[in-house]
Amino acid sequence: MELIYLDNAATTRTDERVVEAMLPYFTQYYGNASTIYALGEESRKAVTRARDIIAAGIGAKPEEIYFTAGGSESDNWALKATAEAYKEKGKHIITSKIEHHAILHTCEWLERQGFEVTYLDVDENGCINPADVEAAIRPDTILISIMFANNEIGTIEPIAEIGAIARAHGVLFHTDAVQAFGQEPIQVDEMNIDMLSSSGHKLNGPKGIGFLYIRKGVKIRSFVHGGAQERKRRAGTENVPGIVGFGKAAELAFASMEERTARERELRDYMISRFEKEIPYVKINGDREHRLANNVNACFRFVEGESMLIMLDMKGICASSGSACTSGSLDPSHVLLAIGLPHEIAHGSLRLTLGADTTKEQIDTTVDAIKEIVAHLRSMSPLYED
Amino acid sequence: MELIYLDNAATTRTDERVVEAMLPYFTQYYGNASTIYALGEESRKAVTRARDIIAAGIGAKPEEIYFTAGGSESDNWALKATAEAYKEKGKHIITSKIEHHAILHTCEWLERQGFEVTYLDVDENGCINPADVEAAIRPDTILISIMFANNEIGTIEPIAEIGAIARAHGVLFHTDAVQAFGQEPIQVDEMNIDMLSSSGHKLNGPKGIGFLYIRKGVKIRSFVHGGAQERKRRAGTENVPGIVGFGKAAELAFASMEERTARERELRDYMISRFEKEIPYVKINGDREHRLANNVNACFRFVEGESMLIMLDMKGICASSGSACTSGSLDPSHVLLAIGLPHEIAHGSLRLTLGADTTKEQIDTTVDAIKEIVAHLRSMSPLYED
Amino acid sequence: MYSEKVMDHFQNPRNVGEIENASGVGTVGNAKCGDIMRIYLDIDDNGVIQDCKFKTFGCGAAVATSSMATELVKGKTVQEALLVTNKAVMEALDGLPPVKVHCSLLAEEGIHAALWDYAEKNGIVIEGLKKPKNDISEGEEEEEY
Amino acid sequence: MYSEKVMDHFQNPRNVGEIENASGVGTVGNAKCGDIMRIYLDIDDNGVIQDCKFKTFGCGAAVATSSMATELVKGKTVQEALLVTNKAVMEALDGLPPVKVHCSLLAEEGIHAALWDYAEKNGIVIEGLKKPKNDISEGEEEEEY
Ligand SMILES: Cc1ncc(COP(=O)(O)O)c(C=O)c1O
Ligand SMILES: Cc1ncc(COP(=O)(O)O)c(C=O)c1O
Ligand code: FES
Ligand code: FES
Repeated sequence: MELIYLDNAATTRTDERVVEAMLPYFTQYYGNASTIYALGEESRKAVTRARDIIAAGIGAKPEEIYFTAGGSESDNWALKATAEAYKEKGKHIITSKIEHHAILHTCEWLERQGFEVTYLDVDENGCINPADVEAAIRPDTILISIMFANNEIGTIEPIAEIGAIARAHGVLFHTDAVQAFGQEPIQVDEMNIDMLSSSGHKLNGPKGIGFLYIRKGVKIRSFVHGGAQERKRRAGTENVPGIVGFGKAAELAFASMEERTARERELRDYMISRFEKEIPYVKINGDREHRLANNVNACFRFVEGESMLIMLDMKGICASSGSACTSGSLDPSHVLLAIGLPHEIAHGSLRLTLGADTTKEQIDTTVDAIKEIVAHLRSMSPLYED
Repeated sequence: MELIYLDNAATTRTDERVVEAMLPYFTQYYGNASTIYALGEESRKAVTRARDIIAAGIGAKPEEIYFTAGGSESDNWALKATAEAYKEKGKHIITSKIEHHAILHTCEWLERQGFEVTYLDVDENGCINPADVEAAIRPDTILISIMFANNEIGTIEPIAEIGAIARAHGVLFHTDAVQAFGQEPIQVDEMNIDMLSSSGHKLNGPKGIGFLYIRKGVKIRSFVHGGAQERKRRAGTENVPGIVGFGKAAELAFASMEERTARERELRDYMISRFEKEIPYVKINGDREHRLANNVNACFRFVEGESMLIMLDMKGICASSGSACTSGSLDPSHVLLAIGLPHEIAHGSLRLTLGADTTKEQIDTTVDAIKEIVAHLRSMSPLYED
Repeated sequence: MYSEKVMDHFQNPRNVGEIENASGVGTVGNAKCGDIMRIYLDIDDNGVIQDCKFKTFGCGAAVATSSMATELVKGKTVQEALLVTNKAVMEALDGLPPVKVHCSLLAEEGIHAALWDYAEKNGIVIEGLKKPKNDISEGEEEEEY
Repeated sequence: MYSEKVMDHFQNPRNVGEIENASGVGTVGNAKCGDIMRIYLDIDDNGVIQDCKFKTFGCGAAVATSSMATELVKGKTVQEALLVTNKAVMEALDGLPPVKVHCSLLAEEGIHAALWDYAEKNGIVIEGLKKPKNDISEGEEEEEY
């Protein structure tokens, strides 16, 4: 059975060329990048190369890129360190209701430390209104953190507008670009982004590596204290193979971005149109225009997400759901609730996220499977009466 | 020129068998371990396997092992989360002057947050006196953090005694075992260890992966907030290849420990004896008996560490130094100062840390090289008069 | 993550459907996870469960436990059916992952709710049967972290 | 991390040694990093530096900058030698890593200290020469993080 992998927003297959690039740094150039001898120099040069590639990709300076262990650490760092460094200025933070838990749970933690957080509403497509951001700014606001693109429903937020507002009010602006980096063009200067989070495994890079961009001039404190790595800002022996792999993945992603996302966009729209034409009681979630090229998110009424996922899995199709049953917690996706879906509809959501390798045949197979599964599950649903 | 790698305390070569074990999890079993489909199940099973191996190795339960991005994160987590969870009980922490910076800089950060830290002195061999630990305990002491073995001078601390004292006083006990895990037998129950830090790349595992052992019953808060990974305690998409590699490295390290360290011990003592016999004005640092099997640390008076390292490097020998010049900061090793060495002697230290592959021939070549280098540098030192 | 037995009952659920003019019908839900289960019982004059059917809107475990629970109560007396606890259902399914234990409670409560309905309709009291909760998630608490 | 020129001067340092009855000797150190440099100058009656030697206890950059600095001042007049700044030495070495800039200050200060000694011994004043610090690390500050 061919595997149809449509969960690229959860994680991606590491590209062979990325693995290839990493391999020498395990057994040949294994030196600690902070050492002085030639072996360590190899590691240091490789780290520099990766940093240069990544910085160039978002219009940043290399010394503004700090490697971390992934998107979650980057998000935690950006918020907690800003809170610490700027608490004298104020204790108010603005974010949205549809951020990733790495932002939301960090905000809740900050609230327990005495900070105040405004969680902005979104519209029914998951869009944040820049005017709402502006209205929420107070004299004691120290940070605005709005994600570049939502990981569940694919909505791309008006980052440049929000950045301009933040800049005009002298408030720092962080964006969680974990889903957008390598998938959407990003320019930190034009968009007035002061901090940006990214994670390697979302763009066919390795897991366990990420970065935080921090604009020069931003007062930044460490999150992981210890050794002098990353200009003394992020301690821990450099994960050289991970950094090299991330650099390679970024290089590949930037080079292929235009063509790849054009293809994905076409397949995405094809899938959506088949859903809407062929399955009753379907609702497409997320903005139809400002949307990640590879994201399809749909609710199939009267059925529950986990059951769909298991049946899809039996057909070799990997997908995900905002259903409560699939998350560690019991609550259904906070994103789907935030765009106004009632519990039981949110419960029947499917997220299908395409990759560079996804084919039209795979899309057809998947839609056919979903049609069948939805019909079967509806027949045993106490909510469905036809 | 054959490379002679004697910096295994800084990082190690990733074992081929470890790389082999990791490879399938990049391109074949690349699923997110938190997903429900069969591909994710492969990742989950692999993570479970690694957790089981590691837990068994220290006599812990698998659910007490939490994977992190490395030793620094584990240290930060243990200290900061304990401080947060127990601050109602008290705000006093006990540690030593020779801890790794991941502990010391975290303690300094905690001091800025209103905690009080006692930094215990060590004797001239770097040993902590358990009686000093006991004497430092106060009613508001919430944590004792003492490293298992020192990364610079190799001294192994009386962990079981300190653990017993901590337990008797109802104070939590954390140990930074980054240098000891896989190198010294560790039993968390017998030794009354409540938390323990480790890092994969120190035992021929990959970089960027570590774990924190947290005894069941310890009130623990998250350090990285976000998704529900690691029983909701450590957010971030699981670094499956890293975890698998760490598991494999631990398996190999435990299996070979006795034999390997016996060999290392012999070579270590041989090297030390040649230094003492053949080079004037040499001082061996660290405890001669309670000492990591693979650690040699010596000061060569009137010469400076970085110069030695560069000259060794030119001969293909990788070593490290506690010299100020090699650290990011300007201060010479706080460990060497803590054992009472004056600045200029600390400055001429060399650390040579052996590995499983180190041979007697390599040791001889290295000692010969050091003899020559020390003589040369002394001839140009303004401090040396013969 | 699920046992083979769970997967079997999920893929080939037994007793899916409705019973017209059932002796007792019970619907329970878990407001937190949003899942809903409806159990139909056909009970004869001797108090023996002749048939049992279900409809479930829920996760794999919810479907499988519905299926197994209906199998387990069929042919049993009302009193015996009370012994079909969520633990019994889980054991019969070779266990459930920890996060899925609450799903099996849904099955237990579903049976109880249907029995309660039957008792009410017939004006009888079933010894040991408490009024079932509509929402089995009550009382659950999330810990701080 | 070091340029080829630095490595060359480190491996084959020029002018290592001492000058007996030197016209001026200067010893400077950086108390923070612990490095020490001693410069010997042989200055003729016309104020031209005929010879210059050094001894250094320090890192690779300290050795290389000592070597280069002695090369640069040889044959120069006292006034010209004052223009041999740490920047000039670094440039001549094709640069130093940022953390190693302070090492080149050691060389500059070492020359100045030897010139100061020469001036004092001869009761003269060298225009533009300030009393050198014994410890060049004064005034450095670590930032908070
Ligand atoms: C004793 C000790 N603790 C902590 C660390 C930090 O580990 P890592 O660099 O893997 O984060 C190290 C090594 O660098 C160490 O030797
Ligand atoms: C938008 C967003 N932010 C943060 C994260 C966290 O990244 P990671 O799991 O790599 O730590 C993810 C993915 O899980 C994400 O999609
Ligand atoms: S019934 Fe809700 S998660 Fe299973
Ligand atoms: S002279 Fe001290 S570090 Fe170079």
